[in-house]
Amino acid sequence: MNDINLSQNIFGLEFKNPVMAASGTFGNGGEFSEFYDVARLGGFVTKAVTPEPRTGNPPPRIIETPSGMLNSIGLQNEGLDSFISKVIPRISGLDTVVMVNVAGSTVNDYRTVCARLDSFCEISAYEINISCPNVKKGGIAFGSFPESAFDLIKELRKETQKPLIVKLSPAVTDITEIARAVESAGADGVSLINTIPGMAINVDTRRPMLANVTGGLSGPAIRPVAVRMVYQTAKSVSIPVIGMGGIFSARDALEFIIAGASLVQTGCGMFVKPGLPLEVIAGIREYLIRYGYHSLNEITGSLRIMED
Amino acid sequence: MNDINLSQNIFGLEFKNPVMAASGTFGNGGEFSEFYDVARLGGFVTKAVTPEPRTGNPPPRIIETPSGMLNSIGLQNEGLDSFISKVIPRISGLDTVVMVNVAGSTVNDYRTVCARLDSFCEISAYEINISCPNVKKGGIAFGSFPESAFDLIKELRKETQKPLIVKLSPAVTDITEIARAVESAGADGVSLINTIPGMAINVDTRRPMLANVTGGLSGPAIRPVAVRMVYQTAKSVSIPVIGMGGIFSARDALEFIIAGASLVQTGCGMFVKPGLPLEVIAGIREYLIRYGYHSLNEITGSLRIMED
Amino acid sequence: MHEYEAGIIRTERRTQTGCIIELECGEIALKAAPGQFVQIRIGKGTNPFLRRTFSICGTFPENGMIRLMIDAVGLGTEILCSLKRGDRVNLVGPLGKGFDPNLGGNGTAVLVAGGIGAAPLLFLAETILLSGKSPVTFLMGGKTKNHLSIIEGLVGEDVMVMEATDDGSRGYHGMVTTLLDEQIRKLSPRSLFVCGPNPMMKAAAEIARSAGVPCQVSLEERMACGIGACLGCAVRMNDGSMVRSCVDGPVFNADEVAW
Amino acid sequence: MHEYEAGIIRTERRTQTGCIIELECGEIALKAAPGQFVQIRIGKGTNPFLRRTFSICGTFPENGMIRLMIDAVGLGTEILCSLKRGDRVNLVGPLGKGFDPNLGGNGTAVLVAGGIGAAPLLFLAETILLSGKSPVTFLMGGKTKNHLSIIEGLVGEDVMVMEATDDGSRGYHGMVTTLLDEQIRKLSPRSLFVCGPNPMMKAAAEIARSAGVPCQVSLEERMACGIGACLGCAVRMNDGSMVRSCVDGPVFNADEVAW
Ligand SMILES: Cc1cc2nc3c(=O)[nH]c(=O)nc-3n(C[C@H](O)[C@H](O)[C@H](O)COP(=O)(O)OP(=O)(O)OC[C@H]3O[C@@H](n4cnc5c(N)ncnc54)[C@H](O)[C@@H]3O)c2cc1C
Ligand SMILES: Cc1cc2nc3c(=O)[nH]c(=O)nc-3n(C[C@H](O)[C@H](O)[C@H](O)COP(=O)(O)OP(=O)(O)OC[C@H]3O[C@@H](n4cnc5c(N)ncnc54)[C@H](O)[C@@H]3O)c2cc1C
Ligand SMILES: Cc1cc2nc3c(=O)[nH]c(=O)nc-3n(C[C@H](O)[C@H](O)[C@H](O)COP(=O)(O)O)c2cc1C
Ligand SMILES: Cc1cc2nc3c(=O)[nH]c(=O)nc-3n(C[C@H](O)[C@H](O)[C@H](O)COP(=O)(O)O)c2cc1C
Ligand code: FES
Ligand code: FES
Repeated sequence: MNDINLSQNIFGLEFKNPVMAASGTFGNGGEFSEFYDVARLGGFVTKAVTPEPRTGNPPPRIIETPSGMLNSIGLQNEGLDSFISKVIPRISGLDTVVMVNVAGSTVNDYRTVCARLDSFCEISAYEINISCPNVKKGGIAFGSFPESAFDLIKELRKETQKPLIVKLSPAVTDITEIARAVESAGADGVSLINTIPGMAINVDTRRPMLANVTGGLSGPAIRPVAVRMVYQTAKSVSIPVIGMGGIFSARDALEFIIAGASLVQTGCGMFVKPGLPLEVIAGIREYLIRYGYHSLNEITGSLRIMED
Repeated sequence: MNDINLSQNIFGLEFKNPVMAASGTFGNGGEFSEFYDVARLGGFVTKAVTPEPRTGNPPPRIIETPSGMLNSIGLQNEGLDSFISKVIPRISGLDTVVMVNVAGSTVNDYRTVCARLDSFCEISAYEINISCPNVKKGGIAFGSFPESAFDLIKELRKETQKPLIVKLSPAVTDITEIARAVESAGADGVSLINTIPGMAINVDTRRPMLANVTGGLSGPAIRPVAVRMVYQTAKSVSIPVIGMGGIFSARDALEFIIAGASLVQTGCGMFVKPGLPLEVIAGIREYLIRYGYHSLNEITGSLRIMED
Repeated sequence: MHEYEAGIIRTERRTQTGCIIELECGEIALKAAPGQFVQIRIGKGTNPFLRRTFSICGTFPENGMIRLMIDAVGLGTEILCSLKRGDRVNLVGPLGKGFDPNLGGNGTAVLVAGGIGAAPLLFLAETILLSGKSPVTFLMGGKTKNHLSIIEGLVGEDVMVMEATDDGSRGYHGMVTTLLDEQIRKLSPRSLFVCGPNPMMKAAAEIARSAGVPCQVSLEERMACGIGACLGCAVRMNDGSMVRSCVDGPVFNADEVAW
Repeated sequence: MHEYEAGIIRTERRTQTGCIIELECGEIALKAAPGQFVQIRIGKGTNPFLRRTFSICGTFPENGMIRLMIDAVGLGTEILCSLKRGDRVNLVGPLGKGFDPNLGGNGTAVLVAGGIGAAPLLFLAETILLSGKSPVTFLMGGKTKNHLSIIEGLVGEDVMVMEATDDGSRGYHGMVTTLLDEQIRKLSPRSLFVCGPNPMMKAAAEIARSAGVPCQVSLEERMACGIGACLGCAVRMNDGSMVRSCVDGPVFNADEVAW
C-alpha cells in the first residue's frame, strides 16, 4: 500500500491527496476538527471572504430538496480584517493546503482581498468566486459572461503571484467558454461547479421556502451535471480542473477524476457524512490498488470513449 | 366539489385540467391506457416527430442518478409518414388535447413536420423542441441562443395557424432571454424545462454509463431548477408558460402553478407512479377546496414575495 | 460531539403521529445537557438527504440510553417512527447550547411546551428536579387531548402540570400562551423555558418581557451541518448580528432574538 | 398489467447476497408466463427513484403468490432483501414477452442459467414440466458452490441439473457456457433457453447457432418505464431496427439480436 501515490503537484503546490473541502461547507476548518485532524485532507477552501463584513441573507436560508439542498447564505462573513486577525492565526501551521475563496461586488473588492492577503504564507492560493448565485451584485454576474470573467481575472493576475483558481458557475450556456476566457486571462486553474440557481415554494403559505426567494442547488442531485461540465472543461483547457458537485462517496469522486479533474472537493455531502473526505481518500486508494495503479495520474482524465 | 373549476382556456384550446403528460415519457398515449383512460388528462405531448424515421442513439440509453435519471434516447421515432398513418388514427377521437413535439436538424425539418400535420384536426398544437440535448445537430442548438430560436419560430409562424409552444432548454445563461425571443417571433406559449445535460461514469470500466456519453437529466433532482426558471420566465413574458421538471406529487405541481405555470406536465415521474397525472389532478382539486378557491386562476402565479 | 451507530432499544407509538424512540448511546447519555440535540441520518440513500434534528428528551446514563420524542410530519420522521428495536441509526451529538437550568435564581421554573416542543423541556424538568432546589411547573399545550398524551407518564411526580388544548378537549380551552398569560402573575416564576412553534415562542417571549421574567426559548430553525460550518441556520439577534442556531443556540435568551 | 400493493409473505436469505421473496399477488400469479417480469418501487422517496426489474421466478396461483429471486447488488436490491414478512411493496406486472416453452418442437429443453439468471428459468422449467411433454435439463453456472445454492430445492425432481463453477468448487470447473459447448451434442436439445450476464448469453447464442439449435435469451437491459413508453430499453436487432426490451422482450430469439 505504501507505493500508492495519492499526491498531486499542481499550481506549484503539493497536495498530499486530491481531496479538499469546498468553500462554505467547511467553515474555516475548525468545526470539522472535532471529528478528525483536518490536515489529513489534501486541503480546504475557506468560506468566501469579502473586504467588508456581511450579515448575509435573511433566514430561512436552506431547504432540503430531492437528493440535495438549496442554500442562500449570501456570503455572510466577518470581512477581511477579522479574517486576518482571527482566522489566519488559527490556520497557520496547519499542514495542508488552504485556499481563500474570494468574493465581492466589484472588481475592486476582489482586488482588495487578494492584495491584502498576498503576504500571508498561510494562504496557498485564491479561489476566485465568480459564481455565487445568492448576492444581488457581483458573484455570478462576473461568471456569466466570458468578457467580464476575463477582465476580472486579468486585473487580479496583476495583483498576486499566488495561484488563481477560478470557481465557475454552471448556470451558463457554455461553461468551457468561460473556462477558456479565464485561462487566457492568466488563471492557474478552474474549479467547478458552484451551485445551480433554484427555488422551492411552500404551497401552503404560497411563499418561497427561502427568504431570498432563490438559492443555490447542491448535493448528489446535481452530480451528473457537474461531471458533464468537468469532462467538457477538462477537454477544453490546459490548466488543471478541480471537480465538485454532489460527491457523496469515493466512487462519485472517481467519476470526476476519470472525467479529468486533478483535485476534487466535497461540499454539502459532509453535512451528512462528516468523515466524507476521509472516506473518499481511502476509497480512491483502494480503487488504485484494486486495479493495479500506482498513482492518481494514471486515471486522471482516463475516460474511455468509443471513437465515432 | 362541483364548483371547482380546474379547466384552463389558453392557446384558444380548452384543457379540462392543467395536467399533461410530457413528451417522450408517455409514448403516444397508448401505453398508459392500460392503467387508465388517458382522456382524463388535460392533454399529452407526443414523442418527438422528425420528418424521417430515426433509430436514435445506441444503448445503453438510460441510467438512474440520485432522485433522477439520465436519458439519451436521441429522438428515436418512426418519422412523419408513419406518424400520420399509424399514430394519428389512434389518437383521433381521444377527448383530450394532443400536442405534437416537433424536432429536426434543420429549420426545414421543423417546417416540414408543421406543414404536413397542419391539416390534421387531431393535433391541437405543436410543441417545438429546441432543447433536445441528445442529438448532434439541431435540437438544443436552436434553443441555446435567442437569435437562432427567434429565426426558427419566425419561420414556423408562417407555416401554421396552430398554437406554437416552444420547449425551452435549461442549459442557458438566461432562459428568459430565449423566452422573450420566441415570444416576439410569434410563439403562443413556452414549455420548460427540458432535461439538463449531464453524464455518469462507470468507474470500474472507466466508460460513460450512456453509449452517447452525455444525456439529459430529469426527475425530482432538477425540480428546484425548473421551478426557478418557470418563475423567472412567467414574470418575463406575457404568453402562457407550461411548467415541468421533476413533478412527483400534486404539491410539486402546485409549486409550478404558484410560480406562474398555466399548465404542468408530468414526465419521468410517471415511470415510477403510472397514475401520477391523476394523483396530481386530484391533489390540485383538494388543495383548491382546502383553501377555499374556486378556480385555478386564483392561484396561478400567486407567489407571495416580501417586497424589498 | 461524535458520530455514532446507535441501536434502537425501544420504540413506542404514543399519539397518532408521535412516538418515542430510545437509543443505545452511552456517551451522549453521559454528556448531554437539556436543550441539546442530535442529528440523525435517515436510511442510506440521498432522499431524505440532510440529517434530521431532534432535541434530546431524556438521558439514562445508567443504561447508556437516550430518549427522543418524534412527531412524524414528513418522510424522514415517518421512516424514523417506523423503525423497530434492533434497527440502527447513524447519529451525531450532543450538539448545540442548551438551557441554563439556574436561570433567574431561586423560585419556580415554568416550562411552556407546544406539542412536540415538550421534548427538550421534559429533559430540563428532570434535570431541575434532580438538582433538588427548584419547583417546576409544566404548561403543556396541544391541539386536542390526544395530542397531550405524548407526555403522559413522562413528567416527574413533583412537577405541577397545567394543560391547554385548542379545542378544549382537556384542560384550559385555548392556546398555552394565553394560559401562561393568565397565570403568570399567580405562578410568579423565576424563569420561563419555552419550546414550540416559533409564533408560540414569540408570544411567550412577549409575555415574559411584560412580566419581567427571564426567558429562554429553543428555536426551530432548519439546519444543514448542525456543527456551525455552513451558516445555514442563521437567526437574527436584536443587535443586528446573525448567529448560528446550531452552535450559538438552539436555546437563546428570548430578549436577544429579533422576533 | 396493473399496479399492486403486495404484502410480503416470506423472505429467505439463500446465499450471501441472494434471497427469495414471496409476495401476495393473486392476479399476477394467475396471469404471468415464464420470462415475464415485475417492476418494484423501492421505498417512498426518490432515491432509489426508478422501479427495479425482476423476473418472475415462480407462481403459486392456488395461494395467490409469486416468487422472486433477488441478488442484492446495490441500494435498491439491498433494501428489498432487508424487507420482512408483512411489509408491503408497490409493484407493476406482469410485464414483457416471455419464453416460448414449445420452441423447437419435441425433445429436451436445455435451460442455461448464469447466477441470478436462474430466476426466470426456474419458472420456465416448472411450466415445461407441467405441460408434461418435454424433458428439461438445467445447466446452472455460478462463481462458487455457495452461489449455486440459490436454486437448491427449487428445481423439480424430474429436471436433470448440471452445475458449473468458476472456481471448480462444485460440478464442472469453468464457465457454464463452456460446459454447454462440451455437452450440446450429447444433450441434443430441441431448444436452448438462456439467462445470465450479457456476455454469457452472447456466448450461448453463438454455441446454439453453430449447433443449429433454436435459442431464446432474456436480455438484461436497463429499464425506466417498463411499459414501452420511453424507448429507454432499446436493443438493436440484426435487421438494424431498435426494439424495446420491456415490451418486445426481454426474451428474444438469439439469432435476431445484434450482439
Ligand atoms: C433544534 C431542533 C430540535 C428539534 N426537536 C425535535 C423533536 O424533539 N422532535 C420532533 O419531532 N421534531 C423536532 N424538531 C423538528 C424536526 O427536526 C423536524 O420535524 C424534522 O426534521 C422533519 O423531517 P421530515 O423529513 O419528517 O420532514 P420534511 O418536511 O420532509 O423535512 C424537509 C426538510 O426540512 C427540515 N424541517 C422540516 N420541519 C422542520 C422543523 N420543524 N424544524 C427544523 N427543520 C425542519 C427537515 O430537517 C428537512 O431538512 C426539532 C428541530 C430543531 C431545529
Ligand atoms: C428483465 C430483467 C429481469 C431481471 N431479473 C432479475 C432477477 O430476477 N433477480 C435479480 O436479482 N435481478 C434481476 N434483474 C437485475 C435487476 O433489475 C438489478 O440487479 C437491479 O435493478 C439493481 O438495482 P439496485 O438498486 O440494487 O442496483 P443499482 O446498481 O444501484 O441500480 C442503479 C440502476 O441501474 C439499474 N440496474 C442495475 N443493474 C441492472 C441490471 N443488471 N439489469 C438491469 N438494470 C440494472 C437499476 O434498475 C437502477 O435503475 C433483472 C433485470 C432485467 C432487465
Ligand atoms: C451552505 C453552502 C455554502 C456555500 N458557500 C460557498 C461560498 O461561500 N463560496 C463558494 O465559492 N461556494 C460556496 N458553496 C458552493 C460549494 O462550495 C460547492 O461548489 C457546491 O455546494 C457544490 O458541491 P456539493 O454538491 O458537493 O455541495 C456553498 C455551498 C453550500 C451548500
Ligand atoms: C426518456 C425521456 C425521453 C424524452 N423525450 C423527449 C422528447 O422527445 N421531446 C422533448 O421535448 N422532451 C423529451 N423529454 C423531456 C421531458 O419531456 C421533460 O421535459 C423532462 O423529462 C423534465 O420533466 P420530468 O423531470 O418530469 O421528466 C424526455 C424525457 C425523458 C425522461
Ligand atoms: S446548521 Fe450549519 S451552521 Fe448551523
Ligand atoms: S423501459 Fe421504457 S420503453 Fe422499455
